[in-house]
Amino acid sequence: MKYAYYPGCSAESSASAYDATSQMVAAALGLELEEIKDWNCCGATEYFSIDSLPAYALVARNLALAGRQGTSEVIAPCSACYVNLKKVDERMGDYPQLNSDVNEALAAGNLSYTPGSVRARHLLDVICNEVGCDAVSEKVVRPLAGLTLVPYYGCYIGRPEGGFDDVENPQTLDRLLKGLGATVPDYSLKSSCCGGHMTQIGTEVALGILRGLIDLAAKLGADAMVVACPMCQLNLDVYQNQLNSHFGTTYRMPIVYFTQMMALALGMEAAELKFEEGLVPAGPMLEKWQAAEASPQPRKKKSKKALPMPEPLDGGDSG
Amino acid sequence: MPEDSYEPKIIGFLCNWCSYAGADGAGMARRKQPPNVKIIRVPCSGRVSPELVLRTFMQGADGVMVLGCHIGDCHYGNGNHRTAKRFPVYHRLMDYMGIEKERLWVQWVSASEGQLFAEAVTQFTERLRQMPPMRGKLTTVPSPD
Amino acid sequence: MKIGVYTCHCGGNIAGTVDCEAVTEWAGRLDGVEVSREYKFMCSSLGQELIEEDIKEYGLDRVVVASCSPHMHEPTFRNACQRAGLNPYFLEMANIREHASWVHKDRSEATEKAMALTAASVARVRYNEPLFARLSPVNQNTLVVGGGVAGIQAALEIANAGYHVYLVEREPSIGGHMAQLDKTFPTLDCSACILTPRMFEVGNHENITMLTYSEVEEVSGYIGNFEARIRVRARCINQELCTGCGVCEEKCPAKVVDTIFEAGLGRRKAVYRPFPQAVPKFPVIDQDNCIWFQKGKCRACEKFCPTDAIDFEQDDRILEIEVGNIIVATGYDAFDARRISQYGYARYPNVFTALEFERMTNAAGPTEGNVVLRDGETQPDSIAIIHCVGSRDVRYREHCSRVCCMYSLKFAHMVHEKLPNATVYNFYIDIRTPGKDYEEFYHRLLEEGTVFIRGRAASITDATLTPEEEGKLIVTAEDTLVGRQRRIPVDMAILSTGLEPRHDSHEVARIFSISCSREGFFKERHPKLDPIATMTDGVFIAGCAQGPRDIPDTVVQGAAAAARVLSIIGKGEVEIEAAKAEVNDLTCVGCQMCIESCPYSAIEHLEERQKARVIEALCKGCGTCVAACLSKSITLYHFTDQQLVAQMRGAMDALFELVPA
Amino acid sequence: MTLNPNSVYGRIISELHGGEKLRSCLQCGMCGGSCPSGPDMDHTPRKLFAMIAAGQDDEVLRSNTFWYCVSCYLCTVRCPQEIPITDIMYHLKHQAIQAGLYTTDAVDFSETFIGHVENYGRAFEFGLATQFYLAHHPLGGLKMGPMALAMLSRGRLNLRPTRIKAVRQLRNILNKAKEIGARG
Ligand SMILES: Cc1cc2nc3c(=O)[nH]c(=O)nc-3n(C[C@H](O)[C@H](O)[C@H](O)COP(=O)(O)OP(=O)(O)OC[C@H]3O[C@@H](n4cnc5c(N)ncnc54)[C@H](O)[C@@H]3O)c2cc1C
Ligand SMILES: Cc1cc2nc3c(=O)[nH]c(=O)nc-3n(C[C@H](O)[C@H](O)[C@H](O)COP(=O)(O)OP(=O)(O)OC[C@H]3O[C@@H](n4cnc5c(N)ncnc54)[C@H](O)[C@@H]3O)c2cc1C
Ligand code: SF4
Ligand code: SF4
Ligand code: SF4
Ligand code: SF4
Ligand code: SF4
Ligand code: SF4
Ligand code: SF4
Ligand code: SF4
Repeated sequence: MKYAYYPGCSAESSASAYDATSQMVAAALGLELEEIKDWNCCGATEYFSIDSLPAYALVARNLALAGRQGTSEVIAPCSACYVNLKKVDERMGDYPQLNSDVNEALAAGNLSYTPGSVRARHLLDVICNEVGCDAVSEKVVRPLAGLTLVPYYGCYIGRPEGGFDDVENPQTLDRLLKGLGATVPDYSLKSSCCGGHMTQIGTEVALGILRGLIDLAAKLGADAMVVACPMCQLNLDVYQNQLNSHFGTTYRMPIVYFTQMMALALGMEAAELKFEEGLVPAGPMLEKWQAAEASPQPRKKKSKKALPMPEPLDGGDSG
Repeated sequence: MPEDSYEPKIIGFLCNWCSYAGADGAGMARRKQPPNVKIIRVPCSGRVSPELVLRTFMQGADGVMVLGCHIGDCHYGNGNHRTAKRFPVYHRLMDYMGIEKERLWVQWVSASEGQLFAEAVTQFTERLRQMPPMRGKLTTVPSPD
Repeated sequence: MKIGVYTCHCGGNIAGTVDCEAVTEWAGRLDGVEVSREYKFMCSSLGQELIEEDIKEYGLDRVVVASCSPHMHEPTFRNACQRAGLNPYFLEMANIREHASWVHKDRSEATEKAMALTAASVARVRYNEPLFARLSPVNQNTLVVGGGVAGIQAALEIANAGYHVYLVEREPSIGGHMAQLDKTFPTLDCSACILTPRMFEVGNHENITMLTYSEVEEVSGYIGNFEARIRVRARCINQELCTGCGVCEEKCPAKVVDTIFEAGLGRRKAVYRPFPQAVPKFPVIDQDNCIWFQKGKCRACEKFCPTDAIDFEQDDRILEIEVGNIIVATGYDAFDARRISQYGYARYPNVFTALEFERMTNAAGPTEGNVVLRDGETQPDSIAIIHCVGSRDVRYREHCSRVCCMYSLKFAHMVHEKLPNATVYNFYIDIRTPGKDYEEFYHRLLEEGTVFIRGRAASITDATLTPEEEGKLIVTAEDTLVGRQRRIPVDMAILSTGLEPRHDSHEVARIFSISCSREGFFKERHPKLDPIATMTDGVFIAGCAQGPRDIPDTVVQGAAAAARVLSIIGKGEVEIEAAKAEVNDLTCVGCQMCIESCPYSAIEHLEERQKARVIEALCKGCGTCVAACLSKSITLYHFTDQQLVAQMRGAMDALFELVPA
Repeated sequence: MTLNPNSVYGRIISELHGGEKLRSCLQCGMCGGSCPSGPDMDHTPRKLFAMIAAGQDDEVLRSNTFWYCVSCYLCTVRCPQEIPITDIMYHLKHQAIQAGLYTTDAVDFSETFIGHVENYGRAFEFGLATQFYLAHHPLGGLKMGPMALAMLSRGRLNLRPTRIKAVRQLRNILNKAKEIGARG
């Protein structure tokens, strides 16, 4: 299937590793991505605070362009872009007045957009639900055995109006990473917020949030945290030093994109996956992986007295 | 008469068990609605023959509502299945008589859906306000006696 | 034709919005109207007498009451007519309250609508014909569906009055949720101690046929004369031989988690009785988990049974019974806590549901009454009880479940009693204690030192921030009385899950021809004045099947439903609606379209005469056949074409007069 | 209850899609308990809604609550009344700017950001960092220095903004949208 591709502004600078590996992985899985021609910034979270109608129009321009390219689905690897695209499309469908206002604005640029005609998809969604985690794991040539990877989804997957996974306890990235051969602990902060733009306007608040996230991952023995959003990567990675000096901690937690880890498992060369872009070096994690041999997990013994544990809802395999 | 002061005249045939009780529910919950729909109680939406609908239009009604229980919830088992099957007949007859099919509103409204009922009345009235009045379009039929 | 029209004020309910004087005056000018009066409360005895006197004095032959919904007072005014010697079907009601005064603000709009509705009824009533309700004898047996405390109460009331009851219960034992509970609020008496004697009485009552492990599959007929088909599932136990010794259960090697009675906290065998006091005492073999049925090996139970009562060959039985009345008391389901994933149920071992905790505190339960963590050993030092799980939330259940505040208080008390040093936090939005001695119970908990935090718990996680939090579950919430976020580390969390309709309530409703309200609980005939009856005569509802309630209220409803049934049995006969269909022999062409359309197969085809004929006893008066017959050969009495067309024309003519276009 | 249409409450209800749902706030505290910025807000979202209902408009608009909102939508997905809380936060920022009652420089951050978008069609992280930090946090900016250098050295900051081709078209659209927004 052919998809429109919306890289998002960070693809050009802070998250070029994500952009590059997204395209590599997509190609390996046979996903055809066609970048939206002359796309513009989605406004991140900033535009909606100042003026909402231009914010809607800004995003709608991208949807209109995608529609003009003849695609009915647009893939965004950035969660914030994904949420904005999805939200604008859905709100325009829900509120006729908004729809006509936005289209009036678009008309000033000779564009128009029919709500519902271009569906926003997160790259993770397409990989796990269209390609399928099983299909991905069949393609694995160098399993990530020996690595403990903590899946960190960030807050935007499934918000605001519910998306492709459970809002509070998503499973897609867990399944994907397990399929790649990694050990994946149940990371209970997986869908907590990374602090967003707080790092820039209220640094202390943000550092506190980030510390909690990295701390739990470290306790779970993570070799790296795996993210699906440039904002999460930026906050956790770039601010880790500052956080250490602020709290007197010594975290060295690599923050990597799930596409980087997929590319590794699919057999691509680590050197080509831009791991060096991370401020916290991923080297130790990569070395550990290369040295590791798949060893079976020790099973905890349950006491005889233990009470039965309820089954998770849809047969999910958390815990 | 200017368009905006025209108030459509609507007759609603409501099944006794679900929709009529739903309309009562709207009353108990004081769900405000336009006054245009006048309700006639029938035992089941299946009782509403195409003829009855046509005669109502002939009488000058601008719209007709036929409301019954949800499929599967019919007090009489499946009387409303027949109602559902009858839509095409209604519509064909209306078409034949030159009545726009937008003037017939068929919906399932249960006894607990007072709000749904009030919304249906509001929407249907609004829709008919956008259409010209019916009176005079058809000739009246002789009185029943 | 002399028609009397009576416009009711209903105090200010109608007169507040409708100009009743104008309606009365207008109605007085309608064709055929002899008297037109208004009155403050038509349903009062004075109001009814007004009609009766006018019928006698003016020789009225038709009556129109413009007041509330006929669902409310049609019987009242029909009776008034009858008392004055007028056939009750000469009455029409115009619903100017529910359909006019209550749904409009504008006085002139509401008044015009009231006039049109009244005119419609006046036009129709001219064509009303005298009808005579058929009297039908009442079968004295009653079917009670659901053996929870509601069904038990209803069954005993009726059986004790000397009439036969079939009590159908889906599970292997009666008792319902109450049998699972430990203590009951606010008096804290032991649930089993008060329920077991009742269950025993049911099991041994000469007037009760108890059908457990059974379900009603189909019901037909009408009040006084229902037929029900019941599937009695195979227990694989010969009840004639079984003594209930329990040896089979002891020897059975197949163990499974019991998600029904033990709420998932305990295990049971493949052959089992849900609990020791089960009624009946016979076990059942759960074929899905029995090794013999699944793998063709084992038969240990059979080998050890001292009386040879095991019978693997047993089949389901189908039982057809005839009853006069039905009481549906199928109870509730507890909300599935896994649906709210931020509370971590089924993710963190030490998050429990309310029913799990009931089983845990129960001395007969899996932990023998010890309050312990999921490891089965460690006693918690701190416990959070989270109110409103699944309730008061438009994304799950909008309603308040009514009992969970009280049982949450009860849980807090149980912990104080069993673990005096433990700290208990209750996270609540509002504490709802509307019941006799309930607020007093709340006070008692305040004195016992329960910590109450006003704020809906936001989440439960294992993500800790400080050394003190290490290894604990962290409940986060806004303490709304302080206006700040709090993180409370606890060892155990209990989710006070709400009460929701049975997952199959819609299917059950269909079987009994009743309906569900928006939430899915069964819908009563009137929320205040008839909460026991349904729109289907002869079918009653009781207990949590109608909505969340506690045991005292459930018992009251069970008894009330029984009283309604007994009054019908006592009368011996019921009036059957006179609205029936009839085929006109002269015009029927024998095309059989009607036969196909009738939902009750109430029309037969007379081969020799090539005519259709309605079987009166089967016809329920839905009128579907009328609409199906192209030669207009079927008349449905009380809803004839003539009557409906006249009503429609009455409304239209009035409209053109009132609001000319 | 009829609301003063010019009050904070009235404006949320009339101007914001779904804003009328604020009327059904239960004051349950789910939002306040969930918010990642909650500990640092001067009022929790719930408290703010109570203040809005009580008509304490000035205090509401001076609050830092919505400036500390990181738009994570957690409150929105958890609110038992489906109140669009995050959107309300956006709207409060909007109202505070209009009333000139804001206390943080987050506004400038947003405005700098938007300025870039309007000029180039793309966000410009390096420009944002320099313009914003130099103007508001000369010291904070210094602390950022090594970080920015580290990012630069890894090719993660562009020194020049990318400009889309159809900047004029974009501006026409945005200007039109502003015009429509202003006519209400
Ligand atoms: C955790 C908890 C604690 C509580 N504590 C208290 C307390 O302390 N005090 C108090 O007053 N109340 C308490 N309650 C409330 C109490 O449980 C109910 O009021 C009471 O059990 C309702 O009884 P019922 O007969 O209506 O329904 P149920 O107990 O649910 O019984 C219904 C019965 O019908 C059967 N059934 C269901 N469907 C069918 C079918 N289709 N065919 C045949 N049979 C069927 C079921 O198997 C069940 O046996 C508590 C509730 C909970 C959840
Ligand atoms: C302000 C208010 C508003 C309410 N609103 C609602 C509402 O909206 N919805 C709702 O469901 N409930 C409402 N209620 C509750 C409702 O009033 C009661 O539930 C209901 O009236 C109780 O009826 P009852 O027959 O038990 O008692 P009562 O209505 O008190 O009737 C008792 C009767 O017994 C008579 N009586 C007393 N002693 C003797 C004696 N020794 N000998 C002979 N006769 C005697 C009295 O004169 C009286 O007629 C409201 C209550 C109040 C106070
Ligand atoms: S007859 Fe109906 S409308 Fe009139 S007073 Fe009685 S309840 Fe009210
Ligand atoms: S089946 Fe046999 S062993 Fe089991 S309880 Fe009955 S008599 Fe005892
Ligand atoms: S045959 Fe089945 S029920 Fe009997 S003992 Fe074996 S497993 Fe248990
Ligand atoms: S009874 Fe209490 S805990 Fe239960 S839903 Fe109502 S308020 Fe919540
Ligand atoms: S449909 Fe009418 S004409 Fe045909 S058999 Fe039935 S009654 Fe007779
Ligand atoms: S009215 Fe007609 S269709 Fe309905 S039950 Fe009677 S015979 Fe059957
Ligand atoms: S979560 Fe929703 S209902 Fe609860 S306090 Fe916040 S806004 Fe109000
Ligand atoms: S969206 Fe804003 S207010 Fe809501 S929880 Fe996130 S940060 Fe807090």
